[in-house]
Amino acid sequence: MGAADPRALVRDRFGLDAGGAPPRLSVEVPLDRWVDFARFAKHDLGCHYFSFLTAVDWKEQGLEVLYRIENLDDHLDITVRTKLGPDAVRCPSLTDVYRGADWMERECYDMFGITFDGHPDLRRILLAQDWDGHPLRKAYAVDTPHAPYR
Amino acid sequence: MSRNGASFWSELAQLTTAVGKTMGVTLRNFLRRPVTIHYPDVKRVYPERFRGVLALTYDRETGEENCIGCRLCEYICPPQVIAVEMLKAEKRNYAKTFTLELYACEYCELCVQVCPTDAIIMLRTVDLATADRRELLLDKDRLHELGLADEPSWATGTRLRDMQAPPRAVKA
Amino acid sequence: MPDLEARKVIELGYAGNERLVMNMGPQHPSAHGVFRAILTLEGETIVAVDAVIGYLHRCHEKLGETLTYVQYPSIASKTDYVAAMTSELAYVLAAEKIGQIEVPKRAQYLRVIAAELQRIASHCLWLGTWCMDMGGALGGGATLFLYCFRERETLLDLFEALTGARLLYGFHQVGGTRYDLPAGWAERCRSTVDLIEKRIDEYEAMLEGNAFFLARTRGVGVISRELAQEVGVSGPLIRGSGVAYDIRRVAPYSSYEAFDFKVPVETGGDCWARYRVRMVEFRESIGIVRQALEGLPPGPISSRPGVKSVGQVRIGKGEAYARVEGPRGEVGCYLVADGSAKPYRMKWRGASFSNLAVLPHIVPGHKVADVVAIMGSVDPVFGEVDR
Amino acid sequence: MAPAVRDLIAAFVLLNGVIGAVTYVTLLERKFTARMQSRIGPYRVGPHGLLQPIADALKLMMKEDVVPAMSDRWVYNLAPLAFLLPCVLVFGTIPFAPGLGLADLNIGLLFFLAVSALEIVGLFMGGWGSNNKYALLSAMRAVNQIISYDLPFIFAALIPVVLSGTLRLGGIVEAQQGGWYVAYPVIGQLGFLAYLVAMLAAENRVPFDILEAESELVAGFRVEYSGMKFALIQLAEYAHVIATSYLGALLFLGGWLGPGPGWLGAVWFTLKALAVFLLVTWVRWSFVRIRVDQILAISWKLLLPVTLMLLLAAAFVVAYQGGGGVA
Amino acid sequence: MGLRMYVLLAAAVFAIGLFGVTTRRNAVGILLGIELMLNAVNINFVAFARYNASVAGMVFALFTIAITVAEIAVGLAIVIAIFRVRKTVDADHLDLLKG
Amino acid sequence: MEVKTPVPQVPPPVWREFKDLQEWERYHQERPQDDKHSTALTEIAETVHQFPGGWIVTASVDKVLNWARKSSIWPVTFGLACCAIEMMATFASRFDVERFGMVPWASPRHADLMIVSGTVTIKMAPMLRRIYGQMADPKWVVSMGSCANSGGPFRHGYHVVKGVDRVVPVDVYVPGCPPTPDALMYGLLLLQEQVAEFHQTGSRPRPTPPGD
Amino acid sequence: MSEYVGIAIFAGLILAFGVVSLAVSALLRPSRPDPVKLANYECGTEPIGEAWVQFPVGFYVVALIFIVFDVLAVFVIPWTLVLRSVGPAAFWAMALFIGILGLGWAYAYREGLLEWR
Amino acid sequence: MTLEAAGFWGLAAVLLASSLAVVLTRNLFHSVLYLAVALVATGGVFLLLDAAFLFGVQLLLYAGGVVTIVVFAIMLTERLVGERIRQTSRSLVPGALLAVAVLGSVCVFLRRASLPVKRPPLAGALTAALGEALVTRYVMAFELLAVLFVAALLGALYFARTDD
Ligand code: SF4
Ligand code: SF4
Ligand code: SF4
Repeated sequence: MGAADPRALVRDRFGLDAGGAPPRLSVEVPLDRWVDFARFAKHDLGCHYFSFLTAVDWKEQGLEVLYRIENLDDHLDITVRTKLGPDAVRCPSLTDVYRGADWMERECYDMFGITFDGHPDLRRILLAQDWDGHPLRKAYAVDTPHAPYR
Repeated sequence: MSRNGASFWSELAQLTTAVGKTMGVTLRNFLRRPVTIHYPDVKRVYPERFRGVLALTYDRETGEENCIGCRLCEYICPPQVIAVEMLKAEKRNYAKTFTLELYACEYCELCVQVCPTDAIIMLRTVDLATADRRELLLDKDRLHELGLADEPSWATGTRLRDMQAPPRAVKA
Repeated sequence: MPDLEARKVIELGYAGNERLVMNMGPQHPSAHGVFRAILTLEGETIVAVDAVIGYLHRCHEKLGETLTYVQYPSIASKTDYVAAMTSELAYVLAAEKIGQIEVPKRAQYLRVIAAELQRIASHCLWLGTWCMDMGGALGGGATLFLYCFRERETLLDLFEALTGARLLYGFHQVGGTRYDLPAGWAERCRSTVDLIEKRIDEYEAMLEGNAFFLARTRGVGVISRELAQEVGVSGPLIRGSGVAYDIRRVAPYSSYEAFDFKVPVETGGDCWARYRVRMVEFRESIGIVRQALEGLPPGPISSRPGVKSVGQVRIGKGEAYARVEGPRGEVGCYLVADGSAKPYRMKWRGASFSNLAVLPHIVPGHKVADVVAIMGSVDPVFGEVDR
Repeated sequence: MAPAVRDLIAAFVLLNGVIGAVTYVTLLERKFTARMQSRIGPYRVGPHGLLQPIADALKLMMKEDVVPAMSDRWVYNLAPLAFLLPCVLVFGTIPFAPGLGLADLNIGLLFFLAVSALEIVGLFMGGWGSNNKYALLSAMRAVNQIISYDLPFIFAALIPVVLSGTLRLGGIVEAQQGGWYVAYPVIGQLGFLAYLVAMLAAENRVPFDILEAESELVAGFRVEYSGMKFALIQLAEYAHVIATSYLGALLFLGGWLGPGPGWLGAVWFTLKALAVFLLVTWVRWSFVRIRVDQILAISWKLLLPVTLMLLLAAAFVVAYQGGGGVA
Repeated sequence: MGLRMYVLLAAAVFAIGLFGVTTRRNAVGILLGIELMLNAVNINFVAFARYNASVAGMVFALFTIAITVAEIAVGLAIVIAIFRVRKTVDADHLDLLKG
Repeated sequence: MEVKTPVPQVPPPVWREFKDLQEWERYHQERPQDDKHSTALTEIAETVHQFPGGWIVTASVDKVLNWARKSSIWPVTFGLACCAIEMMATFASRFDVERFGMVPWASPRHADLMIVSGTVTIKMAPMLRRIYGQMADPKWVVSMGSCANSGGPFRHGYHVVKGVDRVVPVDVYVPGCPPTPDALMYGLLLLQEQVAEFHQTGSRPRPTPPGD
Repeated sequence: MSEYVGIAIFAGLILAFGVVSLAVSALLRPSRPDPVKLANYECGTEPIGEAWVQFPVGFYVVALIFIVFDVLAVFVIPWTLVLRSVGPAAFWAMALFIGILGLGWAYAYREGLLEWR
Repeated sequence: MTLEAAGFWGLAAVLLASSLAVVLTRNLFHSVLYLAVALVATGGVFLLLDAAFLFGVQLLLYAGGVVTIVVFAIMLTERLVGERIRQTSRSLVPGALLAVAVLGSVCVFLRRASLPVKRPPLAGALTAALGEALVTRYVMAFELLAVLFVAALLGALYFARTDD
């Protein structure tokens, strides 16, 4: 597979400008095309490899979710990101496209409280199920005490 | 176990040789000398750079404490186990108090690395197990005492920084 | 158990017998630390598995945001504590990428030596624990385990001589390495890897032709090429599934391009394939160590010498993702820097996390005894899974 | 009732001998394997660790005895005894030297095999009584395995019987005057081999230790047992292994036969049994465990037909030549 | 200690087994009762054979013991088969003929 | 060189400024009485002790029993984090704690000693406590490494228990990160000494965990 | 018969040993049960579900085959003793017996019943 | 009291008690364990009857084999917990009556019949004699038994097949 110029393809399909140099691209997509883009990247760009998914808490500007996928045969990796907007915590789930998104999204939910719509089994993965808060939010202090051991 | 005869026998033969080989290996190791160190009788020789318990040093000539209470080590320590209070004096400063919570130290040697006066060092021992957790809280006296009692390891701040700095010859 | 309630797992469509829910871990001899698998059994066959992780969640990512670039590497080593060198390296590389910091050649070579020795040590541990899982603590597995540990000790001695610590080193720092080789180290290292090369032959003799071993690993825990990619497994797992993906090759860092080594690939995708891949990697790593010792250039080991840099490093603004081929696969560090002395956001892409995520997909349909074989062949380190 | 008194004394001596032997054989095994694994093994408890087994036993006595609340109390508590009895009882029929033994029964070998079979009941009780998944699963597996290997074991053990024409263990030894059965061409060696394999399996030793299967089932059917009950189970297990080693030495290695005066017989016998035991230990510590289905496959598809064939072959030779012994 | 006592013992065991067979509700339990009865029969066989010093009796006893085992095995197999179809081993509900 | 040798106070008086050490102290004082003997044996010992010369008997019996306890301390194989690797190394050939009669067992029912090797997280703490609870008495705990001692490098983290002594009573603390096998063995020998003097040290802190 | 007296005494002694050692240990050991300790061990978690559940039929199949061959063993034992006195006839009788059972074995093999499930 | 008498009464007591326990225990698993005891005791009775070989057979075949398959069968069919393992019994009274009637009639018969009290001496070793009888006089029956067993095996396997 593989497109000769993934950037051009991205521009054609999505009208987005991909940043970075060809082996390493970075695209910011709007939230409603989040899954579409993943599908496109998987089928048309051959990015079958799901590297990771995470989020960044930009305080007032809200959360930014990003994932990184790779085409192992053609050495192309794309970092896709989207802004959820201030105080928004909903994001479509990628689990239909990538099976690896399962645990990653659970972790993201656990750490940032982002609800992934369409995830089959969205519950905390690292922390206990009854944990309060989402630790990687900037508002969460590192030494927030937690009962009963503090 | 396969159904057809030929491969059955070949598999059997393979199994037999494998059994032989495996037992041969264990036999060979049986004949080797054990690598065990008879611990309390014989102690393992720690290497020069061993990172052990922390200690404070004295100046070799003057017999004065080396620590000037600059608190650099306090700032760099990742788990924040060091707490220093500076005592301002005329010629030089001293550490008024110096506590080190050894029970939380991660032995990263960063404090040694930053110490400008080579005051804090590591020892070539870690035999400090105790039943009383308070004993693992080291204050200045204890740190000094440890420094006198045990052999220091190679690293000091100066040495570490020198090692990281480019050799003079190349620089020139 | 709240963990159980919302359970929705990949299940085989079995019908008939009643099911037994069995718990493996967190304190379980073959849990490789603190892993808990809730197995649903039908007789001895597993029909569903629910993996519970997080028992070792040590808040690495949050701590990473509160510690400076100087402080963190020594804690970075505690993510993948079996291969501390690699995770340190990933963090340091990410920081260097953002700050565009040059690393002297010698430091790069030292990093390579450290990383490869670490890979050997880590694989030793893997082989030992895996065999222990499969052979029982009261059997041949334990013997092999002890042999592997014996050999690993020689490597740890090397590390100890180099950095002063046996397991968690804090060897890397932004701009280079913290320690240079002590006198005579190179010779010692050479003889050690020679010895290990010989001992690997012994292990292979113990395992390779052994029909028991073959029967327990062949065709067990097959990860297909597609599954491997989608879940994002890496390292020996993906190479065992027929994808020649090795970051040292694909995106060389730390002058890996200067070394000559093979990337072993097996197509079976089963435990045996992963075993083979790792066994070849043992030897390749030894080769790389030899090459690096041979070509070790003189010069400084850090590009940021002096007292000031020791205290604090500022790398400016930006973000970067640096990845390293650890013994378990792609260890990545995603760093967002905001110009202060601490990262704004740090994300560990733990190889073990992604590798372990494949477990619920491959375990169902196997026997209980296979779970430990599969677990062992995945070789997760829970510091890295839970971070 | 003089003979009864003699029996009592003999039984008492034998029991103590067995217990002593077991404790020290565990030490031997530990030392042996330690050496194999480049270690030292027990060393500091008493000179060279000689007091280690005693310390272990004493300590186990002082351990609390946990009876899980959910368990089936009586079954759980009686299981160690039910397991101990057959495992030690088999010693009753072994003659250690001519006339030196509790009872050289007419049906000696059959007695040995039959009593060994009772071991299963103890296993069941332990596994079931604990009400623990690991224990139950392990007990079921173990029983499955034991019954699968009982047959090859029986048939392999019967080969010397065919050759000697008697079930009396003493008689089997005497029939080996001409030559140990392990030296019997082809049949002897293969039979001994099959015996060893079946023994490994019947004793649940690695590579056939799915019973214990630590990495899966933590500690097998004795997961829940602590303290003295655990000690009794361990004792029983080792006792059975030793008894089987003795039997192997007796059936194939000529029992007490050996050079030197008659009283050396028991020593020879013990040495041979130890050799068998160490051989088994050596195997145990060299292999990885195999899976339950593979274990059963080996028994049913390989070992059973092979031992039956060997038995028939031996019978053929005996029936047509009427001869025993070598040549 | 004559033959009578042995026969009496066997009869007692037989009666107990019979009691079990009639009262047990569980099919496996019934088989246990049958097992006891057969056991009693075996005692009788052996006892009679012994008091008549007849090897034939012993051979017969051996045969019955063996056949008993087969019977139990088949019986249990049938119970299991029924269980797999009907999901119960309660003897009251085991009228297979009604399907 | 001549230096004025300090005379340190152990423990240093400043320990009162540290909250977790105060807590430790509190646990330490709330220790229950000797929990190692059966009541029957204690009574017998009391009676024997009454007789003239009886103390010789009790003392020597005590000695023997303690010797047995100390010579056969079986740890449960329970690894938590990085320290577990060093614990495994301690069990392995080069250091071989079996020399002291320590055999690692998988089931806590058979074990006497739990080596808490690594970080205890809040999610893990109830499990740990349960495993400790399921060990048969008498039992001991060695806290290995900074993390188990106090949370170590991660003690500021939100998910880390600041010292395993908040969860289970600890007998010996081994410092290090990770402690080298030698250090751990030093700790184990220390434990053996403690066990050997059981009557004096038999009681240990037993924190009541804040909910389970 | 009288040899078995010794065996019986031995059995009694073994049981006595077991009981006595348990009794002694009851004297020596502490006993401080609590609900956690008395709960079943399950790797440190609370037990999920029941341990006593149904098992697959594979176990039974193995037992079944075992029992048939166990009977064979029972018949083989007296047979081994008479090979010399009876001669070839004995051999062939048993060979036939084993052969017939072997047919059953072969059938089970063919049908894959010897595979563990 | 002679040795035999002591043995007999002891064994009879064990046998009867355990048999009763087999039919009366509510827990099926316990029933099986009692059955094992009963079977071993039966073996002991064989021993008293000088049939040492049959004693061995009894242990090997019953205690080792039958108990195993019964336990397996229970495991297969029962949840062994809670209600279902608790066996309720039906028709207790008729059952007891029937049993007593059978026992009574045997007693009546025994009073009438004249049974030997002395044992004739056994000629030669029993086991060998058995073996000889098996392969000579009863060889036909012996071979038929093999056929029967194969048939039983196949039948049982048919019933207990894994695939349904
Ligand atoms: S070694 Fe590291 S953790 Fe320990 S006191 Fe020094 S800087 Fe702090
Ligand atoms: S030890 Fe060194 S760094 Fe720390 S306060 Fe003293 S002089 Fe400063
Ligand atoms: S003390 Fe150090 S080595 Fe031990 S678990 Fe904690 S971080 Fe890891």
